[in-house]
Amino acid sequence: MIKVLLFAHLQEKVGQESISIERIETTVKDIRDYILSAYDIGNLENVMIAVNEEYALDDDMVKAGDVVALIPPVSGG
Amino acid sequence: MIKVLLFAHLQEKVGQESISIERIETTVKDIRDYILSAYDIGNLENVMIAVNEEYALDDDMVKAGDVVALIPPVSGG
Amino acid sequence: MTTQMFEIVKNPISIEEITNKVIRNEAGAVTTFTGTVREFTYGKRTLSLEYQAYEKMAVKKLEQIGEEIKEKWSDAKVAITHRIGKLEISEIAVVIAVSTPHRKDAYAANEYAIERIKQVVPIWKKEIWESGEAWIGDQLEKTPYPEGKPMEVDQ
Amino acid sequence: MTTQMFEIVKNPISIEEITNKVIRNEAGAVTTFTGTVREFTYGKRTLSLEYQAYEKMAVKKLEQIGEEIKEKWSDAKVAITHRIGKLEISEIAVVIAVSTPHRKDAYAANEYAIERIKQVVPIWKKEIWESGEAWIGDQLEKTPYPEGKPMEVDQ
Repeated sequence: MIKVLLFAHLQEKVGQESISIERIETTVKDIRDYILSAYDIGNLENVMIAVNEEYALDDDMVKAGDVVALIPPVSGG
Repeated sequence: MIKVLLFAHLQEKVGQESISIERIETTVKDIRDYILSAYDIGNLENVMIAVNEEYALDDDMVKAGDVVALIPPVSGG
Repeated sequence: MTTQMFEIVKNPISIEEITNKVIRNEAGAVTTFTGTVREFTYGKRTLSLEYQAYEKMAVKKLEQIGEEIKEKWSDAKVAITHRIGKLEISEIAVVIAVSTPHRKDAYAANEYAIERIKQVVPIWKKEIWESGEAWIGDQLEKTPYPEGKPMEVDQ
Repeated sequence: MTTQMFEIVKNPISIEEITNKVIRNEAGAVTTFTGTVREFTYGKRTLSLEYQAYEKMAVKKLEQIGEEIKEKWSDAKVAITHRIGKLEISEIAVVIAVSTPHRKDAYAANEYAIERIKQVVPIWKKEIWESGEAWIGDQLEKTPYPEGKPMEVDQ
Protein backbone atom coordinates (compact mmCIF):
# COMPACT_ATOMS: atom_id res chain seq x y z
CA MET A 1 0.00 0.00 0.00
CA ILE A 2 1.16 3.48 -0.89
CA LYS A 3 -0.06 6.47 1.09
CA VAL A 4 -0.60 9.71 -0.84
CA LEU A 5 -0.84 12.92 1.23
CA LEU A 6 -3.02 15.80 0.05
CA PHE A 7 -2.66 19.48 0.93
CA ALA A 8 -4.27 22.87 0.38
CA HIS A 9 -7.04 22.97 -2.25
CA LEU A 10 -6.45 19.32 -3.23
CA GLN A 11 -7.23 18.24 0.33
CA GLU A 12 -10.42 20.32 0.29
CA LYS A 13 -11.46 19.05 -3.15
CA VAL A 14 -11.07 15.37 -2.30
CA GLY A 15 -12.31 15.92 1.25
CA GLN A 16 -9.58 13.81 2.85
CA GLU A 17 -6.00 14.33 4.03
CA SER A 18 -4.68 11.26 2.24
CA ILE A 19 -5.47 8.54 -0.28
CA SER A 20 -4.33 4.90 -0.09
CA ILE A 21 -3.32 3.14 -3.28
CA GLU A 22 -2.92 -0.66 -3.49
CA ARG A 23 0.36 -1.16 -5.35
CA ILE A 24 3.57 -3.09 -4.64
CA GLU A 25 5.71 -1.12 -7.04
CA THR A 26 4.85 1.53 -9.58
CA THR A 27 5.91 4.89 -10.98
CA VAL A 28 5.14 8.48 -10.06
CA LYS A 29 3.34 8.84 -13.37
CA ASP A 30 1.08 5.88 -12.65
CA ILE A 31 0.11 7.36 -9.29
CA ARG A 32 -0.67 10.67 -10.92
CA ASP A 33 -2.81 8.96 -13.60
CA TYR A 34 -4.60 6.81 -11.04
CA ILE A 35 -5.57 9.79 -8.89
CA LEU A 36 -6.76 11.75 -11.93
CA SER A 37 -9.01 8.87 -12.97
CA ALA A 38 -10.25 7.85 -9.51
CA TYR A 39 -10.90 11.26 -7.93
CA ASP A 40 -12.60 14.47 -8.96
CA ILE A 41 -9.45 16.48 -8.24
CA GLY A 42 -9.33 18.85 -11.23
CA ASN A 43 -6.11 19.00 -13.17
CA LEU A 44 -2.71 18.20 -11.69
CA GLU A 45 -0.71 20.13 -14.26
CA ASN A 46 1.22 22.33 -11.87
CA VAL A 47 1.19 19.78 -9.08
CA MET A 48 4.52 18.19 -8.12
CA ILE A 49 4.85 14.80 -6.53
CA ALA A 50 7.12 14.12 -3.59
CA VAL A 51 8.25 10.62 -2.59
CA ASN A 52 9.49 10.31 0.98
CA GLU A 53 9.78 14.11 1.30
CA GLU A 54 11.79 14.63 -1.89
CA TYR A 55 10.52 15.99 -5.19
CA ALA A 56 10.26 13.18 -7.74
CA LEU A 57 9.96 12.93 -11.51
CA ASP A 58 7.35 10.98 -13.47
CA ASP A 59 9.72 8.05 -14.16
CA ASP A 60 10.80 7.64 -10.53
CA MET A 61 9.76 4.38 -8.84
CA VAL A 62 7.46 4.19 -5.84
CA LYS A 63 7.23 1.11 -3.59
CA ALA A 64 4.72 -0.04 -1.01
CA GLY A 65 5.47 1.77 2.26
CA ASP A 66 6.70 4.93 0.55
CA VAL A 67 4.97 8.14 1.47
CA VAL A 68 3.87 10.10 -1.57
CA ALA A 69 2.54 13.65 -1.48
CA LEU A 70 0.87 15.88 -4.04
CA ILE A 71 2.53 19.31 -3.86
CA PRO A 72 0.58 22.11 -5.54
CA PRO A 73 2.51 25.33 -6.21
CA VAL A 74 3.79 26.48 -2.84
CA SER A 75 2.93 29.88 -1.38
CA GLY A 76 4.77 30.13 1.91
CA GLY A 77 6.96 32.99 3.08
CA MET B 1 32.98 83.51 19.61
CA ILE B 2 32.85 80.32 17.59
CA LYS B 3 32.83 76.96 19.36
CA VAL B 4 34.61 74.08 17.62
CA LEU B 5 33.74 70.55 18.79
CA LEU B 6 36.33 67.80 18.71
CA PHE B 7 35.74 64.05 18.53
CA ALA B 8 37.56 60.71 18.47
CA HIS B 9 41.36 60.93 18.12
CA LEU B 10 41.26 64.71 17.63
CA GLN B 11 39.66 65.12 21.06
CA GLU B 12 42.32 62.89 22.60
CA LYS B 13 45.17 64.66 20.80
CA VAL B 14 44.11 68.16 21.87
CA GLY B 15 42.99 66.94 25.27
CA GLN B 16 39.72 68.88 25.24
CA GLU B 17 36.21 68.38 23.86
CA SER B 18 36.05 71.79 22.22
CA ILE B 19 38.05 74.86 21.22
CA SER B 20 36.82 78.47 21.32
CA ILE B 21 37.86 80.82 18.54
CA GLU B 22 37.40 84.60 18.81
CA ARG B 23 35.94 85.62 15.47
CA ILE B 24 32.85 87.59 14.43
CA GLU B 25 32.73 86.20 10.90
CA THR B 26 35.13 84.01 8.98
CA THR B 27 35.34 81.00 6.66
CA VAL B 28 35.59 77.26 7.22
CA LYS B 29 39.08 77.38 5.70
CA ASP B 30 40.23 80.03 8.15
CA ILE B 31 39.05 77.92 11.09
CA ARG B 32 40.87 74.92 9.71
CA ASP B 33 44.08 76.93 9.24
CA TYR B 34 43.82 78.49 12.68
CA ILE B 35 43.45 75.13 14.42
CA LEU B 36 46.35 73.65 12.45
CA SER B 37 48.61 76.53 13.51
CA ALA B 38 47.44 76.86 17.13
CA TYR B 39 47.16 73.17 18.13
CA ASP B 40 49.34 70.11 17.82
CA ILE B 41 46.51 68.20 16.09
CA GLY B 42 48.41 66.39 13.31
CA ASN B 43 47.04 66.79 9.80
CA LEU B 44 43.40 67.52 9.02
CA GLU B 45 43.50 66.21 5.47
CA ASN B 46 40.64 63.75 5.75
CA VAL B 47 38.81 65.75 8.39
CA MET B 48 35.51 67.34 7.38
CA ILE B 49 34.07 70.42 9.02
CA ALA B 50 30.44 70.73 10.01
CA VAL B 51 28.72 74.04 10.72
CA ASN B 52 25.54 73.80 12.78
CA GLU B 53 25.36 70.03 12.18
CA GLU B 54 25.73 70.20 8.41
CA TYR B 55 28.83 69.36 6.38
CA ALA B 56 30.42 72.56 5.07
CA LEU B 57 32.95 73.44 2.37
CA ASP B 58 36.09 75.55 2.80
CA ASP B 59 34.47 78.69 1.35
CA ASP B 60 31.38 78.53 3.56
CA MET B 61 30.98 81.37 6.08
CA VAL B 62 30.95 80.89 9.83
CA LYS B 63 29.58 83.50 12.24
CA ALA B 64 29.91 84.04 15.98
CA GLY B 65 27.44 81.74 17.73
CA ASP B 66 27.71 79.01 15.09
CA VAL B 67 28.71 75.56 16.29
CA VAL B 68 31.54 74.11 14.27
CA ALA B 69 32.75 70.52 14.52
CA LEU B 70 35.76 68.68 13.18
CA ILE B 71 34.55 65.39 11.68
CA PRO B 72 37.27 62.81 11.08
CA PRO B 73 36.34 59.87 8.82
CA VAL B 74 33.34 58.24 10.45
CA SER B 75 33.34 54.58 11.52
CA GLY B 76 29.89 53.86 12.89
CA GLY B 77 27.66 50.98 11.94
CA MET C 1 19.74 20.60 24.00
CA THR C 2 20.71 21.69 20.53
CA THR C 3 18.90 24.66 19.08
CA GLN C 4 16.62 23.92 16.13
CA MET C 5 17.79 26.19 13.34
CA PHE C 6 14.93 25.29 10.94
CA GLU C 7 11.43 25.06 12.35
CA ILE C 8 7.75 25.02 11.54
CA VAL C 9 5.77 26.37 14.51
CA LYS C 10 2.16 27.02 15.41
CA ASN C 11 2.70 29.88 17.87
CA PRO C 12 3.85 33.50 17.41
CA ILE C 13 7.48 33.90 16.32
CA SER C 14 9.91 36.09 18.24
CA ILE C 15 12.19 38.04 15.89
CA GLU C 16 14.73 38.42 18.69
CA GLU C 17 14.80 34.70 19.45
CA ILE C 18 15.46 33.66 15.84
CA THR C 19 18.05 36.40 15.35
CA ASN C 20 19.85 35.41 18.56
CA LYS C 21 20.32 31.90 17.16
CA VAL C 22 22.82 33.24 14.61
CA ILE C 23 24.59 36.02 16.56
CA ARG C 24 28.18 34.97 17.30
CA ASN C 25 31.60 36.47 17.95
CA GLU C 26 32.91 35.93 14.43
CA ALA C 27 30.01 37.60 12.65
CA GLY C 28 29.56 41.36 12.63
CA ALA C 29 26.53 41.46 10.36
CA VAL C 30 23.12 39.93 10.90
CA THR C 31 20.16 40.35 8.59
CA THR C 32 16.69 39.35 9.64
CA PHE C 33 13.79 39.08 7.23
CA THR C 34 10.33 39.19 8.75
CA GLY C 35 7.39 38.32 6.55
CA THR C 36 4.11 39.64 7.91
CA VAL C 37 0.52 39.29 6.78
CA ARG C 38 -0.26 42.20 4.47
CA GLU C 39 -3.74 43.70 4.51
CA PHE C 40 -3.97 44.49 0.79
CA THR C 41 -2.68 42.41 -2.12
CA TYR C 42 -3.34 43.96 -5.51
CA GLY C 43 -6.12 46.06 -3.98
CA LYS C 44 -7.90 43.11 -2.39
CA ARG C 45 -8.38 43.28 1.37
CA THR C 46 -7.23 40.25 3.33
CA LEU C 47 -8.95 39.61 6.67
CA SER C 48 -6.69 36.78 7.78
CA LEU C 49 -4.49 34.01 6.42
CA GLU C 50 -4.19 30.33 7.02
CA TYR C 51 -0.93 28.53 6.39
CA GLN C 52 -0.70 24.79 5.96
CA ALA C 53 2.53 22.81 5.66
CA TYR C 54 3.70 19.33 4.83
CA GLU C 55 5.67 19.72 8.02
CA LYS C 56 8.24 16.94 7.76
CA MET C 57 9.17 17.84 4.20
CA ALA C 58 9.04 21.58 4.92
CA VAL C 59 11.66 21.23 7.67
CA LYS C 60 13.82 19.11 5.34
CA LYS C 61 13.56 21.72 2.59
CA LEU C 62 14.41 24.56 5.00
CA GLU C 63 17.47 22.55 6.05
CA GLN C 64 18.35 22.08 2.39
CA ILE C 65 18.17 25.86 1.84
CA GLY C 66 20.53 26.21 4.80
CA GLU C 67 22.96 23.82 3.10
CA GLU C 68 22.68 25.65 -0.22
CA ILE C 69 23.56 28.88 1.57
CA LYS C 70 26.55 27.20 3.25
CA GLU C 71 27.80 26.20 -0.19
CA LYS C 72 27.48 29.72 -1.58
CA TRP C 73 28.49 31.68 1.53
CA SER C 74 30.59 29.33 3.63
CA ASP C 75 30.82 31.75 6.58
CA ALA C 76 27.05 32.17 6.89
CA LYS C 77 24.95 30.89 9.77
CA VAL C 78 21.22 30.62 9.08
CA ALA C 79 18.03 30.13 11.11
CA ILE C 80 14.53 30.01 9.64
CA THR C 81 11.19 29.66 11.40
CA HIS C 82 7.87 29.56 9.55
CA ARG C 83 4.56 29.71 11.35
CA ILE C 84 1.47 27.80 10.22
CA GLY C 85 -2.20 27.94 11.20
CA LYS C 86 -4.40 31.02 11.26
CA LEU C 87 -2.65 34.43 11.24
CA GLU C 88 -4.13 37.89 11.60
CA ILE C 89 -3.10 41.04 9.68
CA SER C 90 0.49 42.12 10.47
CA GLU C 91 1.28 38.92 12.39
CA ILE C 92 4.59 37.29 11.55
CA ALA C 93 4.55 34.33 9.14
CA VAL C 94 8.27 33.79 8.68
CA VAL C 95 11.58 34.96 10.15
CA ILE C 96 14.90 34.34 8.41
CA ALA C 97 18.11 35.29 10.24
CA VAL C 98 21.56 35.15 8.64
CA SER C 99 24.87 36.15 10.18
CA THR C 100 28.11 36.60 8.27
CA PRO C 101 31.42 38.31 8.99
CA HIS C 102 30.72 40.90 6.27
CA ARG C 103 27.42 42.59 5.59
CA LYS C 104 27.07 42.19 1.80
CA ASP C 105 26.86 38.42 2.26
CA ALA C 106 24.28 38.73 5.03
CA TYR C 107 21.89 40.58 2.71
CA ALA C 108 22.52 38.33 -0.30
CA ALA C 109 22.19 35.06 1.63
CA ASN C 110 19.03 36.23 3.36
CA GLU C 111 17.36 37.24 0.10
CA TYR C 112 18.40 33.91 -1.41
CA ALA C 113 16.65 32.13 1.47
CA ILE C 114 13.28 33.84 1.01
CA GLU C 115 13.36 33.31 -2.76
CA ARG C 116 14.08 29.60 -2.26
CA ILE C 117 11.37 29.26 0.39
CA LYS C 118 8.88 30.54 -2.16
CA GLN C 119 10.13 27.95 -4.67
CA VAL C 120 10.60 24.70 -2.82
CA VAL C 121 9.19 24.63 0.72
CA PRO C 122 5.81 22.85 0.86
CA ILE C 123 3.81 25.51 2.68
CA TRP C 124 0.53 26.87 1.37
CA LYS C 125 -1.33 30.05 2.13
CA LYS C 126 -5.09 30.45 2.11
CA GLU C 127 -6.26 34.05 1.91
CA ILE C 128 -9.52 34.86 3.63
CA TRP C 129 -11.32 37.94 2.29
CA GLU C 130 -14.71 39.46 3.06
CA SER C 131 -16.05 37.87 -0.12
CA GLY C 132 -14.56 34.40 0.20
CA GLU C 133 -11.30 32.52 0.46
CA ALA C 134 -8.77 30.75 -1.74
CA TRP C 135 -5.55 28.80 -1.57
CA ILE C 136 -2.83 30.88 -3.19
CA GLY C 137 -0.67 29.18 -5.77
CA ASP C 138 -3.88 27.60 -7.02
CA GLN C 139 -4.33 30.29 -9.66
CA LEU C 140 -3.74 29.56 -13.31
CA GLU C 141 -1.62 32.68 -13.82
CA LYS C 142 0.94 31.33 -11.37
CA THR C 143 3.31 28.76 -12.80
CA PRO C 144 6.11 28.59 -10.30
CA TYR C 145 7.63 25.42 -11.78
CA PRO C 146 8.30 26.15 -15.44
CA GLU C 147 10.51 23.07 -15.61
CA GLY C 148 7.85 20.80 -14.13
CA LYS C 149 9.85 20.60 -10.94
CA PRO C 150 11.01 23.21 -8.42
CA MET C 151 14.52 24.28 -9.28
CA GLU C 152 16.98 22.57 -7.00
CA VAL C 153 19.71 25.09 -7.69
CA ASP C 154 19.76 28.85 -8.06
CA GLN C 155 18.32 30.03 -11.36
CA MET D 1 4.11 60.30 22.55
CA THR D 2 5.50 59.90 19.08
CA THR D 3 7.98 57.12 18.52
CA GLN D 4 11.52 58.22 17.76
CA MET D 5 12.43 56.53 14.49
CA PHE D 6 16.08 57.66 14.55
CA GLU D 7 17.97 57.44 17.80
CA ILE D 8 21.38 57.40 19.43
CA VAL D 9 21.22 55.45 22.69
CA LYS D 10 23.57 54.42 25.49
CA ASN D 11 21.84 51.21 26.55
CA PRO D 12 21.42 47.81 24.86
CA ILE D 13 19.24 47.82 21.74
CA SER D 14 16.27 45.49 21.34
CA ILE D 15 16.00 44.10 17.79
CA GLU D 16 12.32 43.40 18.35
CA GLU D 17 11.58 46.93 19.55
CA ILE D 18 13.19 48.61 16.54
CA THR D 19 11.60 46.17 14.11
CA ASN D 20 8.17 46.68 15.67
CA LYS D 21 8.43 50.41 14.92
CA VAL D 22 8.09 49.68 11.19
CA ILE D 23 5.68 46.71 11.13
CA ARG D 24 2.33 47.82 9.69
CA ASN D 25 -0.69 46.45 7.85
CA GLU D 26 0.39 47.66 4.41
CA ALA D 27 3.88 46.16 4.55
CA GLY D 28 4.45 42.46 4.12
CA ALA D 29 8.24 42.56 4.20
CA VAL D 30 10.51 43.77 6.97
CA THR D 31 14.29 43.58 6.90
CA THR D 32 16.34 44.18 10.00
CA PHE D 33 20.08 44.70 9.94
CA THR D 34 21.90 44.11 13.21
CA GLY D 35 25.52 45.18 13.45
CA THR D 36 27.36 43.44 16.27
CA VAL D 37 30.87 43.77 17.65
CA ARG D 38 33.06 41.25 15.84
CA GLU D 39 35.88 39.57 17.71
CA PHE D 40 38.38 39.42 14.85
CA THR D 41 39.01 42.05 12.18
CA TYR D 42 41.70 41.07 9.68
CA GLY D 43 43.10 38.59 12.22
CA LYS D 44 43.36 41.10 15.04
CA ARG D 45 41.44 40.25 18.20
CA THR D 46 39.16 42.96 19.55
CA LEU D 47 38.44 42.91 23.29
CA SER D 48 35.81 45.64 23.25
CA LEU D 49 34.74 48.72 21.34
CA GLU D 50 33.90 52.24 22.28
CA TYR D 51 31.59 54.32 20.11
CA GLN D 52 31.44 58.08 20.30
CA ALA D 53 28.95 60.27 18.43
CA TYR D 54 28.32 63.92 17.71
CA GLU D 55 24.84 63.10 18.90
CA LYS D 56 22.80 66.03 17.63
CA MET D 57 24.29 65.82 14.15
CA ALA D 58 24.18 62.01 14.12
CA VAL D 59 20.42 62.03 14.71
CA LYS D 60 20.00 64.66 11.97
CA LYS D 61 22.03 62.55 9.55
CA LEU D 62 20.06 59.40 10.40
CA GLU D 63 16.88 61.37 9.69
CA GLN D 64 18.40 62.52 6.40
CA ILE D 65 19.09 58.90 5.44
CA GLY D 66 15.45 58.17 6.23
CA GLU D 67 14.42 60.96 3.85
CA GLU D 68 16.75 59.73 1.13
CA ILE D 69 15.16 56.28 1.42
CA LYS D 70 11.68 57.82 1.19
CA GLU D 71 12.72 59.47 -2.07
CA LYS D 72 14.04 56.24 -3.56
CA TRP D 73 11.47 53.83 -2.11
CA SER D 74 8.38 55.92 -1.36
CA ASP D 75 6.57 53.03 0.35
CA ALA D 76 9.38 52.32 2.82
CA LYS D 77 9.20 52.96 6.55
CA VAL D 78 12.56 53.13 8.34
CA ALA D 79 13.82 53.07 11.93
CA ILE D 80 17.48 53.23 12.95
CA THR D 81 19.03 53.07 16.40
CA HIS D 82 22.78 53.29 17.02
CA ARG D 83 24.30 52.64 20.41
CA ILE D 84 27.32 54.53 21.75
CA GLY D 85 29.64 53.99 24.72
CA LYS D 86 31.52 50.82 25.56
CA LEU D 87 30.37 47.57 23.89
CA GLU D 88 31.53 44.02 24.45
CA ILE D 89 32.05 41.32 21.80
CA SER D 90 28.82 40.33 20.03
CA GLU D 91 26.82 43.18 21.59
CA ILE D 92 24.61 45.14 19.20
CA ALA D 93 25.95 48.48 17.89
CA VAL D 94 23.25 49.30 15.36
CA VAL D 95 19.81 48.10 14.27
CA ILE D 96 18.20 49.20 11.01
CA ALA D 97 14.61 48.15 10.31
CA VAL D 98 12.83 48.77 7.00
CA SER D 99 9.35 47.71 6.00
CA THR D 100 7.97 47.79 2.47
CA PRO D 101 5.01 46.20 0.70
CA HIS D 102 7.38 44.09 -1.43
CA ARG D 103 10.51 42.34 -0.23
CA LYS D 104 13.07 43.37 -2.87
CA ASP D 105 12.73 46.97 -1.73
CA ALA D 106 13.11 46.04 1.92
CA TYR D 107 16.52 44.48 1.26
CA ALA D 108 17.71 47.25 -1.06
CA ALA D 109 16.62 50.11 1.19
CA ASN D 110 18.13 48.47 4.26
CA GLU D 111 21.49 47.95 2.58
CA TYR D 112 21.38 51.55 1.36
CA ALA D 113 20.90 52.70 4.96
CA ILE D 114 23.95 50.89 6.37
CA GLU D 115 26.14 52.09 3.49
CA ARG D 116 25.05 55.67 4.09
CA ILE D 117 25.57 55.39 7.85
CA LYS D 118 29.17 54.43 7.16
CA GLN D 119 29.56 57.48 4.91
CA VAL D 120 27.85 60.39 6.64
CA VAL D 121 26.80 59.76 10.24
CA PRO D 122 29.28 61.28 12.74
CA ILE D 123 29.92 58.22 14.88
CA TRP D 124 33.40 56.91 15.63
CA LYS D 125 34.59 53.55 16.80
CA LYS D 126 37.60 52.94 19.01
CA GLU D 127 38.87 49.38 18.93
CA ILE D 128 40.46 48.07 22.10
CA TRP D 129 42.89 45.15 21.62
CA GLU D 130 45.17 43.34 24.02
CA SER D 131 48.08 45.37 22.63
CA GLY D 132 46.49 48.81 22.58
CA GLU D 133 43.65 50.81 21.12
CA ALA D 134 42.88 53.11 18.19
CA TRP D 135 40.11 55.18 16.72
CA ILE D 136 39.07 53.56 13.46
CA GLY D 137 38.81 55.81 10.42
CA ASP D 138 42.02 57.41 11.65
CA GLN D 139 44.11 55.17 9.41
CA LEU D 140 45.82 56.53 6.33
CA GLU D 141 44.60 53.69 4.13
CA LYS D 142 41.01 54.78 4.69
CA THR D 143 39.87 57.71 2.60
CA PRO D 144 36.12 57.60 2.83
CA TYR D 145 35.66 61.07 1.32
CA PRO D 146 37.36 61.02 -2.08
CA GLU D 147 35.55 64.22 -3.01
CA GLY D 148 36.66 66.04 0.13
CA LYS D 149 33.13 65.80 1.45
CA PRO D 150 30.83 62.87 2.24
CA MET D 151 28.62 62.15 -0.72
CA GLU D 152 25.19 63.64 -0.13
CA VAL D 153 23.57 61.50 -2.77
CA ASP D 154 23.90 57.88 -3.76
CA GLN D 155 27.10 57.21 -5.69
